Amino acid sequence: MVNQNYALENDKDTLLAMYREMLLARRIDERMWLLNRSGSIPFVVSCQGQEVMQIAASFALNKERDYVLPYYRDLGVVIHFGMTTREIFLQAYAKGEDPNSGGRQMPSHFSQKKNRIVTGSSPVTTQVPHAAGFALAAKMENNPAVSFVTLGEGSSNQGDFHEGLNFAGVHKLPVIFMVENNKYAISVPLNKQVACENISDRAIGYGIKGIKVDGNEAIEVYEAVKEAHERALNGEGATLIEAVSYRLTPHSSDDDDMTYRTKDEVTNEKSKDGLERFKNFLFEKGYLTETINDDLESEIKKEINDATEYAEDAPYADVSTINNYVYGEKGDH
Amino acid sequence: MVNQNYALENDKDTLLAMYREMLLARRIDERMWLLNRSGSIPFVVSCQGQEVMQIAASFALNKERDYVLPYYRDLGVVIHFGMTTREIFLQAYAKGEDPNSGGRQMPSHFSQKKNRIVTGSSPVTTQVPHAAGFALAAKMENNPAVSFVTLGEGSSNQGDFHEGLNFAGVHKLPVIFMVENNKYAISVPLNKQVACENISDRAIGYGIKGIKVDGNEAIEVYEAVKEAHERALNGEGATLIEAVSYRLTPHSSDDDDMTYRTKDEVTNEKSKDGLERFKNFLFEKGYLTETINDDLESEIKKEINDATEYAEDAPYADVSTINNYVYGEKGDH
Amino acid sequence: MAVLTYIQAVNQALKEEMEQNEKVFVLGEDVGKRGGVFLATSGLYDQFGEKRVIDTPLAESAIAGVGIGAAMYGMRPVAEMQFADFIMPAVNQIISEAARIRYRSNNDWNCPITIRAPYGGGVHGALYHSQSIEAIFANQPGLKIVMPSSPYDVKGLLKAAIRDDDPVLFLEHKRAYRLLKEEVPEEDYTVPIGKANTVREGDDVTVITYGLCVHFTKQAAEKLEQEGINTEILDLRTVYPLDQQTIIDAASKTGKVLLVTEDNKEGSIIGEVSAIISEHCLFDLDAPIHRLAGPEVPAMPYAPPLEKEFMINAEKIEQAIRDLAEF
Amino acid sequence: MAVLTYIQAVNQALKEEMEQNEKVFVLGEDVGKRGGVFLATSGLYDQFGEKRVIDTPLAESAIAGVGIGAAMYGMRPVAEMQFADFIMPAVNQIISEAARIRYRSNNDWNCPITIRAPYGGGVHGALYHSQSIEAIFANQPGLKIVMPSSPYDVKGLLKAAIRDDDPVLFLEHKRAYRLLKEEVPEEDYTVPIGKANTVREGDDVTVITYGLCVHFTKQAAEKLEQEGINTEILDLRTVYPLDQQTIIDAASKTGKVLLVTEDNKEGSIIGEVSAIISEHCLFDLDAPIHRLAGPEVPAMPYAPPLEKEFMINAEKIEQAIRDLAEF
Ligand SMILES: Cc1ncc(C[n+]2csc(CCOP(=O)(O)OP(=O)(O)O)c2C)c(N)n1
Ligand SMILES: Cc1ncc(C[n+]2csc(CCOP(=O)(O)OP(=O)(O)O)c2C)c(N)n1
Ligand SMILES: [Mg+2]
Ligand SMILES: [Mg+2]
Repeated sequence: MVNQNYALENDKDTLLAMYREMLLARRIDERMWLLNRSGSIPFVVSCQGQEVMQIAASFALNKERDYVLPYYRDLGVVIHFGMTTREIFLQAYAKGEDPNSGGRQMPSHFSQKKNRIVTGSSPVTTQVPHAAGFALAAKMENNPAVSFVTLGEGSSNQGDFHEGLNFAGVHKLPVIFMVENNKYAISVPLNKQVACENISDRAIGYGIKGIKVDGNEAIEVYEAVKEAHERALNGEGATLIEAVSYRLTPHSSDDDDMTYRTKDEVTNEKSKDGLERFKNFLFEKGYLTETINDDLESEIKKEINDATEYAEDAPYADVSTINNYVYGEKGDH
Repeated sequence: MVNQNYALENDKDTLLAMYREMLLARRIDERMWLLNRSGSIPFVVSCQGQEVMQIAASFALNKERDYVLPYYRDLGVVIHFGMTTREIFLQAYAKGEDPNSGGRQMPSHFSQKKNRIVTGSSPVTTQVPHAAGFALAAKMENNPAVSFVTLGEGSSNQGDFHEGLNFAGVHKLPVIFMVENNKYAISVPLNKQVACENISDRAIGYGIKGIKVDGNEAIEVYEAVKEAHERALNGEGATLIEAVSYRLTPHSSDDDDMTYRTKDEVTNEKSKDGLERFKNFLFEKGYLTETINDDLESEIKKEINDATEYAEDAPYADVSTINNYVYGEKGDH
Repeated sequence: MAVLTYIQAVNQALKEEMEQNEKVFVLGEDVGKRGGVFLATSGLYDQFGEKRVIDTPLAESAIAGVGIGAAMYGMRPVAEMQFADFIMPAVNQIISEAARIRYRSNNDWNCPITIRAPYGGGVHGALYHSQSIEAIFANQPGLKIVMPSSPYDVKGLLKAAIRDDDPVLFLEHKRAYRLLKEEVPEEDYTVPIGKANTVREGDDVTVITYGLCVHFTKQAAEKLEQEGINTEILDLRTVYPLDQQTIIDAASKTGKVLLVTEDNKEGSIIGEVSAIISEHCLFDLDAPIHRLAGPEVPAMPYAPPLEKEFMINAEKIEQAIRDLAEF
Repeated sequence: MAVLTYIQAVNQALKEEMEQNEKVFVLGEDVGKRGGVFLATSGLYDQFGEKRVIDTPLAESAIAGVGIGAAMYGMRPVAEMQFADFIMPAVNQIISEAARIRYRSNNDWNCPITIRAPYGGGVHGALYHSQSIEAIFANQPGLKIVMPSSPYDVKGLLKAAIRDDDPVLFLEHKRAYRLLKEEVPEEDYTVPIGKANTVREGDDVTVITYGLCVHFTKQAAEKLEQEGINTEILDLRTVYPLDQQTIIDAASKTGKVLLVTEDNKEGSIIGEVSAIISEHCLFDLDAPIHRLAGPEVPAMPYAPPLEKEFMINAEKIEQAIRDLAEF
């Protein structure tokens, strides 16, 4: 629940900026599904249910300095770090101009060096040691940057999670690990993935700080990340944050979640949707009104329409480019 | 410290049997170093400083049923589970008759199916998921067997540790993981391996029981393993035990430990040697006398002399056998 | 006989082996209620229960490693890697452990595990859901690698793999899952591991290949027959260790050899096939040994035109056979 | 010029690169105070401190993965795998990540990491301290694999690897560490990655090999010269991707080709060398392409007679060259 002492709570502009990004992420995601179901794009993997924690966390970072290593659901993180709506649709359509991979990778394999969004792959959890590596490098160079890496709770059972967090613990690295616990790894429910009560308790085994937050509560997430960020910059080392919410969509456009969970369960979880909750909170605070909200919605709709059109019309990379960039031009010296 | 209520404490026969095995392990190990330094065998990796925890733990297991997955220092475990002194020297000399590998593996890569000593390799920690696999199979077959696996504290930082313990936690498997914390991974001291206070605290992240014991205190180790064994058989799942002692020798016969630790440190730790402590305890209890001890020593010496001689004279496997046993004779059906 | 797809043949083989031998069980990600993301294990959870159809945590090294432990105990685990691309975290368990257990224990222990994994491209899978991974493992004595090309072979080879006393990597082409259908006997049968299969006789050009490329080669051969070019097709079936004698015979027969793989060329298993031929029947050759393979890039891109450019297809094979025939 | 051993050349290259570029740092198990179990990093801890000579926890996937992260950031990490055999837990990081970062990001990111690992047998290392592991990685575009055969090459190639903008797997033969000595220039120089090296001219038989086998081949060639058999020796130096043109030229020159590796034969990288030759210069050959390699067993045993049986040596090579010369 929102703690009345949080400073952010009274910062109307920031709260509205957060809301805008959350809403944008949700609306982009919804459009992706429409495009997928109508046959325009072959694949979608969603952020729905996790936008709130993603945006809230991102706002607690320094977007001019920090490095982010997002996983495939982190549309919110990359929006905040500067990827444009057009660029997001370009990657969904796999067009040559896509800054993430030039259409080489599947959608949601984010990358954009100029915004310090680090390229990711499909095998889960490999980004966790990378994040430790960025933090190690920043520390070696006295660069006051933090690395922020996310993963699903299912992915926290990979060996790379253990090895990456332990390395960060031993070397007291400025890195924030955020587990987005949406209670499923595809069809496997939480209790078949782990037997522990809290993923965040794993922090103790690495000698780092661990904290669990309600991922549907923007301000709670923001404060946890903010504190972790300060600790990182103060040389106090890494933090493991577990943010709990729920995956509101099927795993991806290839999945049928009704084979392993019930409609009732999903409906019930939908009623806790953090985006709705945040919106209501803004209404209660008087920061958001129907008019502001409607304007926002139509502005976003326009932005998405434009981006969709642009991406749809953009060309694929030429087939002759298939052999490019296996190695750099400069070989050895 | 020894708790006065432990039943084992008054079981003279068992205590003396434990002592005999500990002493045998120590004396075999010492002989190995002599043979190495005189050029008779190319390699030794020691159990010295860890015999007490190994033997004490093994006594708490069921040696007719349980499966053990020892690591390279676990001479004590394999002695208890039935490997003879001759067989131990046969593997040190890499002779054809060696039951562990027929001279194929380096010394201390233990294996003997008839005694349920599971074959191990050099890459550390791979045995941890195997132990979970044995426990899973035993559970599936309603076989009241427990699997017992050991590893060094350095090895507890491998991904396989995390994945194996998590699997055992989720499936509530009858397995005991014992970390033999001897404070070094070759030259790397504990504080450069982990930042946590206790390796045993990692148990919480897997929803299993964790316990830390003084590895130089035989009865403390015995009781912890005994309890873990009961829990396993009762369907209460896995236990992680951290047993702390010290590596009294260099890492192996190829190592020079004076490049990274001091003589003083080693001398100081030697004064806490669990074997000496256990011996004194038996003297105090009146179970051991100088006469009994001397008899034991000379009996063991004879056994070791015989084994050394036997192994030295035994033939190597014929070179023509190099191609044997890559695959089984029966292929597909 | 019922007509089964390639994936149905996988499913049927698993079901029958589990019925016949209660030591057989499956483990992997989403293999339970979900029946696997490709439905390979569909229905097994309901029939055999969660004790024999085990949804594992998301951790491939444990899937392999726990399976290896159970196999050493005496069970017959069938481990699923959700995509072959995700077998990489399990390489240590497969190479250092499964492949070496019998040899290192001097035949005392063995490890009868089957590891299934869907490989291959042409499914909009991009870099990490399209790879051919066989070459990574095709240098490890102790391991067998099977790559079936048809529903009939799938059923017979998967049964043989499960009954094999040594570890078998069983690679299924995911594009073949629903593309390939044929009549598959209801009764129990196995197809021998370690033997290549002549799927077509011909005396102009020999094509040696495996997996989905066998299908494309058959299409090409049928077309070329109308031009009077007769193609011999050898399906390797087991790509490691290779069936050397059958390869040598097939190459010698026509003297013109085309090797085809969907993998990128350098270091792929058809290099070994080529080496075997030039070691044993160089002087029977009437043309250089030609290799048709993917480009030398890490894996195939997602964008449809680029994916198509990467993939082998019947047209590319047809052209290569024609070139050789005319050599 | 000072005479350096192979391992001293490793050490000198590291030291000089660290002096010249403060982005260069090393990480691995026991690389700090201990200076590495083979003393490759001896003295570096004292000279550069624990921030640039990092003792890591015992976790190879993290050693590679943390290094990859730092490399993407812009550093020049040199990661040590204590033995090549223990690179297996890091395969996912090396293949799925390091090798694909440039391609998958369309040239936006790159990954200039060097991963050093001692490989090879003949040191009483048994199954897990003796392996040749290059074949596992020699099918991954984006990656380079360098295997030097002499102290001079070690220094020049390791410097080139560290300065390379892409990931390089740098495999050092551990038996060569103290066995091989030669004069090595004090000054800065590099040896180009991607180019094979003709280490001996001859016109009777061409031997193509790499690593420690180059040394054995030179010994064999010297002996055979007295019998009037002249051996051309090509040292591959970079085993992936291969220097095709130099291989083709060397094979064509004598028409009789012997390929040598310490690895077991099937699936080893000399299979690819053979395939390149029979693709491009089959009709220049006067004899079948012969391969000399280890037996098809998982890795070499510990017992001395069996280890010796496995290992390549000058006598085995000499005999194989003579057989080819007389063909
Ligand atoms: C190493 C690896 N194994 C398997 C997969 C296939 N896979 C993709 S997502 C996923 C589930 C991930 O679950 P979780 O980490 O909880 O993230 P979520 O999708 O729930 O956000 C799986 C098994 C993969 N991508 N990588
Ligand atoms: C995967 C792997 N990496 C590296 C090694 C080399 N190595 C052998 S023992 C050892 C240290 C092990 O330390 P610890 O686990 O604490 O066991 P201890 O030797 O102290 O009993 C290392 C690094 C190995 N055997 N396996
Ligand atoms: Mg999840
Ligand atoms: Mg230790």
